[in-house]
Amino acid sequence: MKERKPKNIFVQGPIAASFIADSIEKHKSKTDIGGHSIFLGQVRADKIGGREVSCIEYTTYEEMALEKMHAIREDIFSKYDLTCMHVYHSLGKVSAGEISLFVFTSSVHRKAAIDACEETVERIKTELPVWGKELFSDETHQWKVNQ
Amino acid sequence: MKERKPKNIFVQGPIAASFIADSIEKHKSKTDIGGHSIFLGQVRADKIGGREVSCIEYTTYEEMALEKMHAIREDIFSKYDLTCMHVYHSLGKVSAGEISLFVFTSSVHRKAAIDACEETVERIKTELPVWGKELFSDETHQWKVNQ
Amino acid sequence: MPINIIIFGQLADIAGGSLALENIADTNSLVKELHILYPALATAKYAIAVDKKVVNENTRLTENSIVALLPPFSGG
Amino acid sequence: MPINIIIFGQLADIAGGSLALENIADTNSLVKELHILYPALATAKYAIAVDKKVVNENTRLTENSIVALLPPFSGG
Repeated sequence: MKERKPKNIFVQGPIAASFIADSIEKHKSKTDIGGHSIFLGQVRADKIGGREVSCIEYTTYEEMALEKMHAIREDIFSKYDLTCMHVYHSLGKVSAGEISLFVFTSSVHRKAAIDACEETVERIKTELPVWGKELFSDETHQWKVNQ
Repeated sequence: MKERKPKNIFVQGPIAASFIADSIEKHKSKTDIGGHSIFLGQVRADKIGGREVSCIEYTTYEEMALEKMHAIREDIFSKYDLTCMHVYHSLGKVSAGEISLFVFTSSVHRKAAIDACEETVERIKTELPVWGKELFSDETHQWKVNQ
Repeated sequence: MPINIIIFGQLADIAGGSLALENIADTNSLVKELHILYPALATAKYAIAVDKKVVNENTRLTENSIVALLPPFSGG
Repeated sequence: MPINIIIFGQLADIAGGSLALENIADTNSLVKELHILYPALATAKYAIAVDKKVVNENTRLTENSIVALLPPFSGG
């Protein structure tokens, strides 16, 4: 069941709730799974000096990001007893309130899925060459800084 | 934004992927949220001595369970800086491959949502008076034991 | 006045979903009585809730007490 | 032969999305040259990737090297 071949993680624009539902639904036939852990990153309308973030525009160094994501996936699969893992990240503009990151891990017993999901999110945030440009409603911008 | 009034968590039968999508969608307007953490419990078709679990039938001591869930919710909100938390648990029959538990936490920064979700799941498993009866395809049964 | 007891999960397979017992002063007497009536309960693992709280020490019962027998939880 | 450099995020605001520089033997020389051409880069925080791997030590460059300037990542 383990999917370890490199695959694209990038989607243009926001990740729809219906897309997430479809991903969940596809696991119905995998009746060895007992727990799914999902992380969703949502764009915040942060207020900075009177301006409000209206959307984030994401860019990436795609070739490097996909190689890095493949390496992260290999590490996570070797560390945790996972049934499967799916990762999707937005490119282009994602408005405040919309989803830009979707990490989805599944395992027989819950602990592996939960720990793997959290670790994957942390690694994506620190290791994937992706940049968010926060666009304000007054058409100015600043570059996002990850915590 | 914090919802602390007691509420029902029980739904009859499996939790549909479309229900999960609707829950996610409803958070679009909460533009102070930066991260959502979701746990889904899925019924496994465990094989035990040649028999296979075809579904789990859940029962509860509802009044006690809702009081306990309310107490858990209060504890979690006082411990983590959450924007919101939603919990749904199935009652009645849920077939293998279907979802019986849906825990959904949201926060401004991801860590609170992730930690709160995991702790809530652990507490639900150990503290909520809910029982799962594993029904096999040959019409025999055994009572589920949580790890 | 009888004490009403509600019974859940696998324990209901042994003793039915509810019971009313007379002359039960506290939870220790309740357990003693139950194990006489249903010997299979003596080997079962369970907790007792009084008024929706699990009790770990001997607890006085009155006609208004809500008593429940709870096998190990297995939700999720 | 020129070394081609691709530039991402806020660094592209300073130096454009790509550059070709002649006579660059290694990443140390590259940094020196970049900071002369674009003084704002000298105060910017960034990493250098050669062939899609971040390099932390001085690294020899050839005409086939894929060089990229990467500001701090902020995905998710």
